Amino acid sequence: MNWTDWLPLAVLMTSFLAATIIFMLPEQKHILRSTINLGAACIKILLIVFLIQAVLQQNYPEVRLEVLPGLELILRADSLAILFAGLSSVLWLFTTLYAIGYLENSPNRSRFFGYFSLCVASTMGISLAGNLFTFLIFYELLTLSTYPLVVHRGNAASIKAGRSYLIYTLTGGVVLLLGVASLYALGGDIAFGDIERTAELMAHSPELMTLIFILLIAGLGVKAAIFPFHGWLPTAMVAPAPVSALLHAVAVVKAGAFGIVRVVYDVYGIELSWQQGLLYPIAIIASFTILYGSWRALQQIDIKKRLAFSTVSQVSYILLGISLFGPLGTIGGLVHLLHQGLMKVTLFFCAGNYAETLGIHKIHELDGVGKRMPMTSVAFTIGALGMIGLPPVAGFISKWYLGMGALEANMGWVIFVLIGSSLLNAAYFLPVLKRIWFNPQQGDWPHEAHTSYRDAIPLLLIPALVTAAFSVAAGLFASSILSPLGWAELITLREYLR
Amino acid sequence: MDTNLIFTLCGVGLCGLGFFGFIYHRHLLRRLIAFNLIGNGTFLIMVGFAQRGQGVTDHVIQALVLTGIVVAVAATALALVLIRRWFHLKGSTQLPEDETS
Amino acid sequence: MSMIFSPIPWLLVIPLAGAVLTMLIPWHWRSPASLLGILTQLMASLILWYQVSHFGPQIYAMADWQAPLGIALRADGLATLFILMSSVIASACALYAHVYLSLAKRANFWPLLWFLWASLNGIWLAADTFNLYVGLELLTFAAVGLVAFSSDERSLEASIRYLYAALLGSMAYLLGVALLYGAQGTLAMDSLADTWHWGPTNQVAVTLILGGLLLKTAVFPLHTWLPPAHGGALTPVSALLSALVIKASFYILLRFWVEFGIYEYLPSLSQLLGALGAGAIIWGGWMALKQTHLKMVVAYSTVAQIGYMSLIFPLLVSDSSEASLMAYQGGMLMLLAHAFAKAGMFLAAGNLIFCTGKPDLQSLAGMSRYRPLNIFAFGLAGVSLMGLPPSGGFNAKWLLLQSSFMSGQWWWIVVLLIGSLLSAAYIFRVFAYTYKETDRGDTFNRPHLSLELIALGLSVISILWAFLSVWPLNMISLPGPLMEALP
Amino acid sequence: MNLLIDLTLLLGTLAIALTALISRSLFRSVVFFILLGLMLAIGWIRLGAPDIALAEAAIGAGITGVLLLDTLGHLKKTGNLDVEESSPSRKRLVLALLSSITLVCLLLWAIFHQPTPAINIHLLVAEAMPDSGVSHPITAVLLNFRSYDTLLEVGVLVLAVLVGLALQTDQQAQDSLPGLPNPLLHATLTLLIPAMIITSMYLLWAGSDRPGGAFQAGAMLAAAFILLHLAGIKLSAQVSHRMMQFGLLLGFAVFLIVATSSLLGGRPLLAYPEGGAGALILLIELALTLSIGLILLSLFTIANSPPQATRTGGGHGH
Repeated sequence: MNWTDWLPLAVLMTSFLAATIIFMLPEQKHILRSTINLGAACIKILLIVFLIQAVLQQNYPEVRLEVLPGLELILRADSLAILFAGLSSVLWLFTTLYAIGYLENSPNRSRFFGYFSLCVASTMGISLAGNLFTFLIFYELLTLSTYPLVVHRGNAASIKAGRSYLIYTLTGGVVLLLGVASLYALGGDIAFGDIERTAELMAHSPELMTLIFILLIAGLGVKAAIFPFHGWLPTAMVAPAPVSALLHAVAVVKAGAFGIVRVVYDVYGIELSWQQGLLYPIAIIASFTILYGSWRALQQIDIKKRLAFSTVSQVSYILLGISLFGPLGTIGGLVHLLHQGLMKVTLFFCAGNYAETLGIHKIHELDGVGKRMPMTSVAFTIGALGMIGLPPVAGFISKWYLGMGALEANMGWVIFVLIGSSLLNAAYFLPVLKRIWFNPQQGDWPHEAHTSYRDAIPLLLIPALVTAAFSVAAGLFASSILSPLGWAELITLREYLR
Repeated sequence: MDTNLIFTLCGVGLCGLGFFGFIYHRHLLRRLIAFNLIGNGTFLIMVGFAQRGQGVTDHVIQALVLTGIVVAVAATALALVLIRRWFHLKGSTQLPEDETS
Repeated sequence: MSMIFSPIPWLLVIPLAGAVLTMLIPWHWRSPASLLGILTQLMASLILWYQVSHFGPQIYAMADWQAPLGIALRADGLATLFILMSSVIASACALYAHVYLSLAKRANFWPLLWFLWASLNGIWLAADTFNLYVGLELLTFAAVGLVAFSSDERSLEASIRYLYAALLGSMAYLLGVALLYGAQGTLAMDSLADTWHWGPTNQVAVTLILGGLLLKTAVFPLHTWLPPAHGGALTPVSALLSALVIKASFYILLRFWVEFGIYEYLPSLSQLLGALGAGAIIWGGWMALKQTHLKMVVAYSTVAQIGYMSLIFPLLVSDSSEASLMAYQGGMLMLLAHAFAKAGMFLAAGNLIFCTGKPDLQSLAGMSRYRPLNIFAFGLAGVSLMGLPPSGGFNAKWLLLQSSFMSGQWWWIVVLLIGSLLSAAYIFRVFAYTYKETDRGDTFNRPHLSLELIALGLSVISILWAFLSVWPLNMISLPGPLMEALP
Repeated sequence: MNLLIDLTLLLGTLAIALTALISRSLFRSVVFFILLGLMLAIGWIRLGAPDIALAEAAIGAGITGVLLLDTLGHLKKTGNLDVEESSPSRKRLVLALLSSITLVCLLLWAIFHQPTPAINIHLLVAEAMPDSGVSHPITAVLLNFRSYDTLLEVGVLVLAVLVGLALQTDQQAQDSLPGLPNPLLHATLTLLIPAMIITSMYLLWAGSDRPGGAFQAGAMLAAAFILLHLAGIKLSAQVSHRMMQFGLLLGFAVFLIVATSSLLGGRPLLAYPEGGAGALILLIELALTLSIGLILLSLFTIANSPPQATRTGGGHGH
């Protein structure tokens, strides 16, 4: 075994061990806890860099463990895995920083950071999973470890939200389990990428394989918040801002979307899925969810709720990209997985900053906040413009490729969906930006925190600025191989040349 | 009709009666007596049925019945200890109805 | 191999001697003596494990008389796994009790525990139907004694209910054995299997044995005695009862079922047992959801989990031998994972109740903040019981699912999946209470750290089975009478 | 003639059992239950099982009867005897009838389809008898061939006492029945007790070659002890608590030591050394007799003594 083969396990263990240690630490050891947290995050990024190197050399490290006779737990770093793992690990670092600032002086931090790290461990497991069984394990672990974060505040609203979250995700998990178990029963342990095996099975029993496909997508669709399974996402917004930012903008919904990517590309294979007509329904559902999410976002007056519905809409862009047969669509979908993550995290960070610094939760309270908190507002503006799809922010690239992909796949109507959605995006973001920058302040701020800083405190501000900068950089340096676009092209190349 | 069969049937009768009583009664002492009836019936069946099959006196099964009788008396004594405590605490000779059944 | 080095007799002698000694010696010596006994017991189990996995299954002729005249003991892979399982869990519960109980209580606890342990080991190793009867009675008496131990009104009522149900169950079993003996002239399992005569007598005998054992295992709808007994006993006792005691009658049932080939002759009976299991899963889960007391939730969860294990019976019946093997492995893994998870969960629940001083769910508010370790232990055990990955419970559920697919009995899949949602519902319901924030601050009791760690340890093991399940599965698949009788 | 006796016994037994079951008076139920034991003892003789007949008379009818009667006395004293029982519901009656009829039908079906057993264990017993160390087959089975069962069975007895003791906090609890201050009884007892003890020893001794053995002897001894107890001569007052406990456990301990010593001698558990079987069995039986006598006595006295309402030293929690 090559030493790099241990890297996937090491990536997983960094956050898992961090979680274990943090659980054991007494509540008051704040500095030690933060050190461990940030240290683990940095080590993880370092390990990912090694993995990127390995993957670039077409070397895919993997570890296997037989958990049941004939069934293995596989951790494998391929290019798609790196895409998601890289995103999560970078965002973990900044979200941890943000969370340290956000939760200063609040109780239960040991529990919070413990489960937070456990979430990241599960996300890493999801990205590095080498077969559906492994994926399922970490997918469910993610549900388990996010529940305590959703109910973190312990008030009636959050416990209610936790319940609704569980009802959705556990039911989705059961459906996914049914799909995975059926596929295993039909064809044994199929590693990701072994699409020849699936093709054989499809030739043998097409109805069953189609049914399994529907089960898998439906099960994953719950976390990806596709209509009509999106109900949990807005209610889960009662959680603290870092949770909303990392988990609900990135980890959880992306886990669902990423799972669908895996199913389509590495289990069924894009060509097979296309031939069997499995992709078209996804395109329709995704399109509907895009429009529906945007429409609902327009009606929200709560900032986080509006962002949540925006997430519902944006995650379906990824699915839309996947369902467009052809390299360009694939690139569009994959690259949006990253871009949306960066931009949405920025937006949630900013929403958290407004809430923490000035007690702003509702959109009409934002009047004139641009002058009071210019830095945060700049970051927010970048995120919002990116969402609308304005160049040079990253969101533009996603939409461009999606549009091209639609043409390539002969699904011209998708262009109208994209345009309609962009208009809606503009309709729910531009008025907000107008309030921030151009409206005068209306009376006192709802709940002003007294700090020595004019803007949010640095621990809250810096992560927001950095992710905003990343969002712009991803657009500006899109031609680099290490940019999201470059990496998505690499994946697509390897996928379509297979 | 040989002796073994007759006493086997006697055992069946005792088991039937005991089982009836065990379900029918709620008084704990009555149920205990019913349990002992089942026990005695079982012992009769053990010996009678075995000896009917073997055709001779079967010492092994007789030894087992001896063991069974001793276990049964231990069970009765244990039950009585518990029942008496129950009388003492609750002044009742039966258990409350199951809330769920 | 000289007989003196066989650990089999020691697995019985040590606990029996422990029982005698702990009754005779002065109170303050009882705990140290018992702890020493626990150590030797663990060692004997390990030696047995080593011997069985290296030299294959062992037969031990008691008093040097071969079966069917004498009584044989058998240590195959399954028995060895159960020996190890009960050794670890009983040791953990014993250590817990050592800290948890006052000196006076402890003095009487030890001999009862040793008798319980002896009877469990006796049952795992038994290969004689009448010997199993005596073992079951010994087990019943010890368990009833332990339930009555807290000697308040509720536990007394529970112990009487338990005793009556168990006595009726044993008597039905004995009656069945009497018929078997009359029909075949032997009591030894092996010679019964060899000369099995599938006539009316044996059918009635099997029905009686089945009924008795189902009652003792508390399979729905014969479960009503279980929740008060398991929910009302002292905490370490509850853990022992739910984790080990009900498994004994289930184990005997399984041995009969497979070794005598009952599944082949009565396939509709298998489906009936499966239906009872399904009823248990649904009803137990539903009742657990409605309970207001923490330990009653856990006790009803046992009812539901017994249902999962019962699914092994219909699933064993299949045209595909692979499906049967998976059912067997899945059922046993379920049993193993449940034993650890339930012991951990009961101990954690006991700790929580000690913290709040009240047995109800409402008072758990704030626990997750102030006693996170216990909540964590409770949660890990819960993960395994819900059958969510990664846990032993999940792997077991996976095997059962695969077995259902393979044998085409899709209806059990529905049961399994609904069951997991129900169990998730009642376990997360408990969690929701613990996450509520209160303004009363940390006014809770603090259990001894060792109590928290023991609960956590057992729960962690139930999770670890997720990654180590190949080991017990290989163990139970070692050649032995049961394996050879599998289809 | 024999058939007539058997049939009479069958009908008599069932009639008595039915009366014991449905009699309105609990006292009558218990008396009929004891009577049933005596009937059965005759039945056992008819079945060629004098050992069981002895045990049934002494233990099944005797000890169980005394225990039940004593509980009745306790109930009467605490005014619980005449507590009106809520009469069982119709639903229960139907359920009970259906279940028991099903059981009887099943059993009858099983019994009338009895196959010929493939294994004749009595042949094996006969073959092994010379090596057993005793000449009475039942003793050989109980204490040699299947001695492991017997070991566990003694364990069950000890356990029953243990549970009783654990539930009883006050060691010097007051008895519910005062001693019977009857001079005539005392006089009778002075004759009866030695006779019973001698009978007990005879039963024990006889066990090696004819019906009798530790259990019957122990039951006889227990009967003597209980009579003494009822006469007001408390054994527990005569010997210390520790001695009593030692006596209770003696049989089990000796059995276990003999069993284990064979391990140390390189033989399987419970295997007697060559030629030593007879002596060791007698040793075990002697210890067992004493212990069984004391155990049965204790079961009687434990059930007899009312528990204390308040207990000391509970475990924490719950």
